[in-house]
Amino acid sequence: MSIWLRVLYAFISVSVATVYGLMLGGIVRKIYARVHGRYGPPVWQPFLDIIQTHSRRVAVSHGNMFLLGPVFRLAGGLGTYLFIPVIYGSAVFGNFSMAGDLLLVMYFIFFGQLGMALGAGNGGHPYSPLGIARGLAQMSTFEVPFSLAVIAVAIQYGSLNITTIVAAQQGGFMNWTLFTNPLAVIAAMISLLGMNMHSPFSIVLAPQEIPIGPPIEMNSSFLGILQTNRGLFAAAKLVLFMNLFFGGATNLLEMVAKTFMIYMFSVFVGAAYPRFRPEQSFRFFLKWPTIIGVLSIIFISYFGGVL
Amino acid sequence: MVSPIYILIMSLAVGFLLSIIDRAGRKISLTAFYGVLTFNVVLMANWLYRFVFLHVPTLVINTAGFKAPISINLELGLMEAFVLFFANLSGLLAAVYLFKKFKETQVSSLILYLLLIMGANGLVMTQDLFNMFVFLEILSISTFALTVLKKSRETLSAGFKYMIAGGVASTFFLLGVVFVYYFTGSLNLGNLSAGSFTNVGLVSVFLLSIAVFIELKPFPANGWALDVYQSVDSGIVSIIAVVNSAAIGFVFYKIMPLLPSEFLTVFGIAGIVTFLFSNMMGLKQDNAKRLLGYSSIGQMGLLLAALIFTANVQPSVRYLVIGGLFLNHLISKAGLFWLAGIVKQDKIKDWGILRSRKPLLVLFGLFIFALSGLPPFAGFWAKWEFVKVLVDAKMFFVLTSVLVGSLFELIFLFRWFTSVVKNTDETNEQLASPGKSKATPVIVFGLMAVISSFGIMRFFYEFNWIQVLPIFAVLAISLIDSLPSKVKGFLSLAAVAGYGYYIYPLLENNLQMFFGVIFIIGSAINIIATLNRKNQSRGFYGFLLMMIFSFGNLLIASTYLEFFLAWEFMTISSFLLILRGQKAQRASLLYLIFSTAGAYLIMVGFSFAPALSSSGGALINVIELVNLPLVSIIVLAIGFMIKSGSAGVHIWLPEAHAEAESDVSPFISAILLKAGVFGLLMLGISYISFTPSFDVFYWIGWVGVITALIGAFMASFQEDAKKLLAYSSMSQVGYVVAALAMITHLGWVSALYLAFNHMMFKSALFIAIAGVYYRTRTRKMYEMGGLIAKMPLSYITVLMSIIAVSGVPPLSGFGAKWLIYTAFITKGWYLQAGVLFFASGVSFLYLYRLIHTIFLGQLKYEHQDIKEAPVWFIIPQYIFMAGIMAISMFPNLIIKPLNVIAMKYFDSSIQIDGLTVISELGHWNGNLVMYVTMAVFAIPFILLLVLKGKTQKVKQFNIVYAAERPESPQTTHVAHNMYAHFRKALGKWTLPRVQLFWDSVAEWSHTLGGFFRRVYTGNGQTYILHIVVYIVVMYVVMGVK
Amino acid sequence: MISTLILGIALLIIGFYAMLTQKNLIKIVIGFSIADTGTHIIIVSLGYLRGKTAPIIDNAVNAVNAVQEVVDPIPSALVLTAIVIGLAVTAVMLSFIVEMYKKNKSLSIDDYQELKW
Amino acid sequence: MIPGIIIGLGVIMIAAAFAAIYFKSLLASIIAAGVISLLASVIYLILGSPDVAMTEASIGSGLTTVIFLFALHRVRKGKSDD
Repeated sequence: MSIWLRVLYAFISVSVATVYGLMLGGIVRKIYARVHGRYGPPVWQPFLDIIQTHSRRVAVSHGNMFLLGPVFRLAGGLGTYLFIPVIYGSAVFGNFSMAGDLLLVMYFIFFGQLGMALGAGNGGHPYSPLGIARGLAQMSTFEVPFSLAVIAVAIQYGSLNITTIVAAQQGGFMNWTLFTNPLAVIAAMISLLGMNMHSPFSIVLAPQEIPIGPPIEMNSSFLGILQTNRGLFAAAKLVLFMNLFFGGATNLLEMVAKTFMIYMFSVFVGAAYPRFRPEQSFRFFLKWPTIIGVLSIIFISYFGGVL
Repeated sequence: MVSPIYILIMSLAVGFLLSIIDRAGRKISLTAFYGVLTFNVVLMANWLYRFVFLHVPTLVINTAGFKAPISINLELGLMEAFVLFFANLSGLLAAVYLFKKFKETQVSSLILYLLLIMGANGLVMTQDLFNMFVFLEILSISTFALTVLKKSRETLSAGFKYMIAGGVASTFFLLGVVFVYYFTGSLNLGNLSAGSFTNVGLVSVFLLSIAVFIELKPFPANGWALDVYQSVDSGIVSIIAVVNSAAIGFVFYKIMPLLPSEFLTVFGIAGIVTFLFSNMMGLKQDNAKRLLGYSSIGQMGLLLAALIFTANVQPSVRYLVIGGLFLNHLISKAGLFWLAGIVKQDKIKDWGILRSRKPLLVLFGLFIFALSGLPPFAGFWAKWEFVKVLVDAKMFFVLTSVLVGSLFELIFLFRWFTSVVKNTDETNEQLASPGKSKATPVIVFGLMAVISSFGIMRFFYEFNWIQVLPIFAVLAISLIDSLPSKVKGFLSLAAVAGYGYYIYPLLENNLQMFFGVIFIIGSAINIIATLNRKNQSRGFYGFLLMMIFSFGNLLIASTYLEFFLAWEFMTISSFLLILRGQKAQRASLLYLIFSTAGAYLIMVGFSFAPALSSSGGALINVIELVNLPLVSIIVLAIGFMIKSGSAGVHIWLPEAHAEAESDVSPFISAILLKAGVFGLLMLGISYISFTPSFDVFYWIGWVGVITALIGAFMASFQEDAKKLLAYSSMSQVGYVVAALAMITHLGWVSALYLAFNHMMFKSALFIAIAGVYYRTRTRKMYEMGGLIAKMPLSYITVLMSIIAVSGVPPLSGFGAKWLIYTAFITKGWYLQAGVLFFASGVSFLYLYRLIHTIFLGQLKYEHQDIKEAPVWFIIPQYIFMAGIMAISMFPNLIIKPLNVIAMKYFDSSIQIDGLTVISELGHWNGNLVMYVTMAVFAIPFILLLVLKGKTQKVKQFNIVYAAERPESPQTTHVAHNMYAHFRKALGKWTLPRVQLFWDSVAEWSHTLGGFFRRVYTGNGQTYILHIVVYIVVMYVVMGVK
Repeated sequence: MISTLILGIALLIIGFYAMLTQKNLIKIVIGFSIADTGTHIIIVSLGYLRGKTAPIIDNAVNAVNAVQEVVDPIPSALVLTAIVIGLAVTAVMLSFIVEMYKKNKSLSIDDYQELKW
Repeated sequence: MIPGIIIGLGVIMIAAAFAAIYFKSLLASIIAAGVISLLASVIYLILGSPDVAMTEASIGSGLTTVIFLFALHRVRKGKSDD
């Protein structure tokens, strides 16, 4: 495959994912509103927001790193997405998965977070490092059950190659990791709640105490880029979960359906639960999901996954 | 040749004459006095020469023209000549030391002194038991009388206690002599042997030996001796500690053949107990001379034990052990007592005054080092051989006591040393000039310490010059120490280059080569940062070179001893480098204690190891063929893990890294820790071929993993930038240890990759922080902030480095993570991998903290005008950055060679397909990742530049802050206790338990020492009671009928 | 002779007992002197015993001394030396006591324990 | 006969020893100690060592006692200085 074709495919893939991810964001707002008994904004509100922020004439900057923060963030989202094969067997949505395996994706997730943290830090606002400190701490804890789940998956399929993992789950839903290794999936899904920073793990953004957390100083185009990334990055994570635990997708429709369901899971949990304090959420992740993750490894390595 | 009997005759004759010729003037009598002492030394030197080099047979002198049983006969052999030469030399030098006193006191002191020396000579040479008693009494009485050379209340009471104790002991000795005669009809040692005594007759040798033993001050029947050591004039006390002890010790050596082996074992154990307890009690001591007393008593106990337990080994080893211990004790103890007389400060904490006389300080250090048994001094070799003997004989109780006792001794000696070097809370008092007569003996013994150590290295071990090079480096640099520091810096750089050039052909194995790159090239780059030093930095480059050369010598060491020697040199030099830090007293002491404990373990481990095959070559190459026993592996592993800062034994690490000078820290963190890794790898190589039943490395793997996690946690909670980096090093090396513990191909590739990567980014980080510290003069991160605007170059280094640490693609750190997780999962160490993931997550916390609190956030007012770090700090940083970029872009640059290194020991588990590395589990194309990352970074960047329109740069406090203007950068900078919530969540898990554990160990040892020393009530009668009870107990223990 | 041997041992023990229990420095020295006398008696009586009994030695080693019928002269010689030495030690001890008394005006050993631990 | 004398002497000597210990007066103690030495010299004579006996009588009993008395005198003098 020529490199240009590959780049073109990547462009298509990214565009689809971004649009999809932003739509999901809109839908979430709508759902929250309805749960709260409001009418809510239209589902395309995120697009309007992005356009609005980009059209600001003056961008306020706090320094070079501040400027690079959103760039890092979006690059992180893009990179994460681009190293995941989105649709099994599809050349268009295969992305650059030949560059690395699951470990690469997992660590690329940090790329954007670290960059954003740096940019926000340069903003000089005390709320941003406060939010980042919470976010990083929370990340380090929800990564534990997630990584245990990943290890369990790697043991189960004998591979860290996402395409291989998806391939192994083909041929009926009973082959999905969800059913062959449910403990790992439970652990991973709980950590997804933390990853998506929905309630009860939304303290990082903490809309009440520290208005919007890390991005507080971000404005105009900077904010616009962050908003774009929010859609893309959400999509990337969902696709990753779909691939690892829900059999992947062989076409776009299946992908949309599955990722939507995964997303709705965290949305519903988020809508139903009040927020944890930081230390509560850290402790939570290190307790039950971690135990479940360890159990999943024990089961998969000693009993071959049969419960 | 002049017969040694003239020593006795001359001393006696001149002694009697002195009272007469003194009337003609003190000058004449002093001339005669020193003449005799010099005569003794020269005579013995001559005899010693004849015995050593001409192999003259043992000389037997019959008095009164009759042979042995009728007359008294004397014997002078190699051992006698050796002991007497040094005893007489000490006698002469102590007399020189006392010159001023001797000029003023009554002539009787001179006479007594001569009698004392004569008594010692007679004791060593005589073969007749009763004669021995007489000489013993002459020695004792003259010593008693000399103790009151300084007539103070303390001296008198100590002397009185000494006398009654000595009286009791000599009563028993006399009884013993008579009983020996009663049972055997002979008093001549030549006619007696252990077989001469039937069951009933044993009581005679018991009395004889116990009396001598009491004179040698066994614990706890030795309170009297301590009082003497504490109170009596330094010149005389040096004689008591050295000459008397040597002579009486030799008596014990001579009567040893009469004793049944059960007696000897009990005595040996009593000696060891004395060694252990004296040193333990020394921990609580704050009076300098009493401390030396504890040490003396301990040393004599050790010497006795060595005498007894080496009885069956080959003579050359025995000579080395006994001679080494003896010489070491003699030189350093006399030297220290003399220094005590010069310093004239009772309390250890007041000895800081020594700093005003640099040469004396150096000598003080020399003696402390020698006394602690550190190389190259005689005690080191003795200990090394002794440990081997004990291990071979399976005397593990003795072995443990020797090592624990030595450690205690080292602790109190170096607490003293570091407080002398570092203690700052005192006046600028100047130490008065000691005068020639007092300084000369100290200098002579200082030189002797050095010469004797080179003698041992030359004659007993025949070392290659390269093994001794670290010492020569110190000596060489000390010669040119007055040059400006930059010149020395460049010279050192050249020396390291030359050294590298020299050892390059010796690195036959790729693994050696790899560590050569880390040790030598890494060091060389780090030296650049030291070029920023402005002052003369006296002593710095010498020890730096010593350390670097020792690193290299570790690689090419071909025997256990060479390896251990290099290891110890490395420890010493790094200790001295750390000690240079402003507040490094505690840190360096902690470092030395842990390192020495580790070194002892390594020594024991090597003693357990089977002999190497004679094929030669570096240890790391021949160790493959060595079947290390399990205990050896365990002990060695712990020793190496102490150096690599593994959890549980890591507490030295943060302190040492933080308190060392800021351009020393990179060496310690980035390079020194790798020495431990190198050691572990060496073990691993042996382990591959001879896996023992118990999987040691499985547990080492766990320790590594836990280390990684604890290090990351601790790093997150630090306020001190260098401590943060230190804990980060601990964590990172934990990864390395865990990886190499897998003993798989991929494990080793990842371990080496991590080690290399760590060397680069940690050097860069420490140098960057050194630059920040240089400008801001603070290490507390919350006192900084917003430095990105002032120090952008340093910022970029830190940014790149933390990306490399964290493992975020595309930089080299990700390669490490990819390799290690793949290795773990392939190995089947799943839970370990889970813990590592956690550690890796936590590492983001401290990394962000590091960069944010220093470089981001709000700039402090006092830092408005600071500049970028000096160029000497920037250059090495960017060399390392270039390295990191290179292996990030082209991971094959390093993966391929590492793959080859590991393939020497394992089948390869990875394929390299072009630029993609393929493992059993997955794949990684670092090159492509880099390009994709660049692209995905460039696109939003360009997008942003296009979209953002006009940018307005705002001033410092122009932020969205609820309509308030923040008042000061301090209140707006989130830095202090940044992860309070995290700490709260983890609760008691973040308690420094290890620290608490070691604190309580220290407290317990001190409490125990404090408890046991209560036996020394100061009451003379209690001391007699101790002696009597001791004798009774020994009588029962030995089962004498 | 056994009875003198016992006497010597008794004096030795009494002497040590005095050294251990008496607080007065001079009495301690008296105790030492008594013990010393006891030692001397032991030595002489051992020599006396040896003179009357067969030597307990193997002939090969000590053929020279084998023929002895009278009291062994060697212990006597030893005692002579020991007596002189004992005197010297006693004298030094007493001179210490005199000096100590000058400094401290006390003859009790309990007043001389400032050096300890 | 000889054992009888020895036992008699021995009893006296041991009594003197205890006396030396328990006499309140130092002077009396010193004299008692001298008596022990004196009697010891008698025992040496009985045991066939006249040379030892002479030495003991002169040095052990005589000279030693003198030294003791001298020391006592010095100490007494010191005491009166107060």
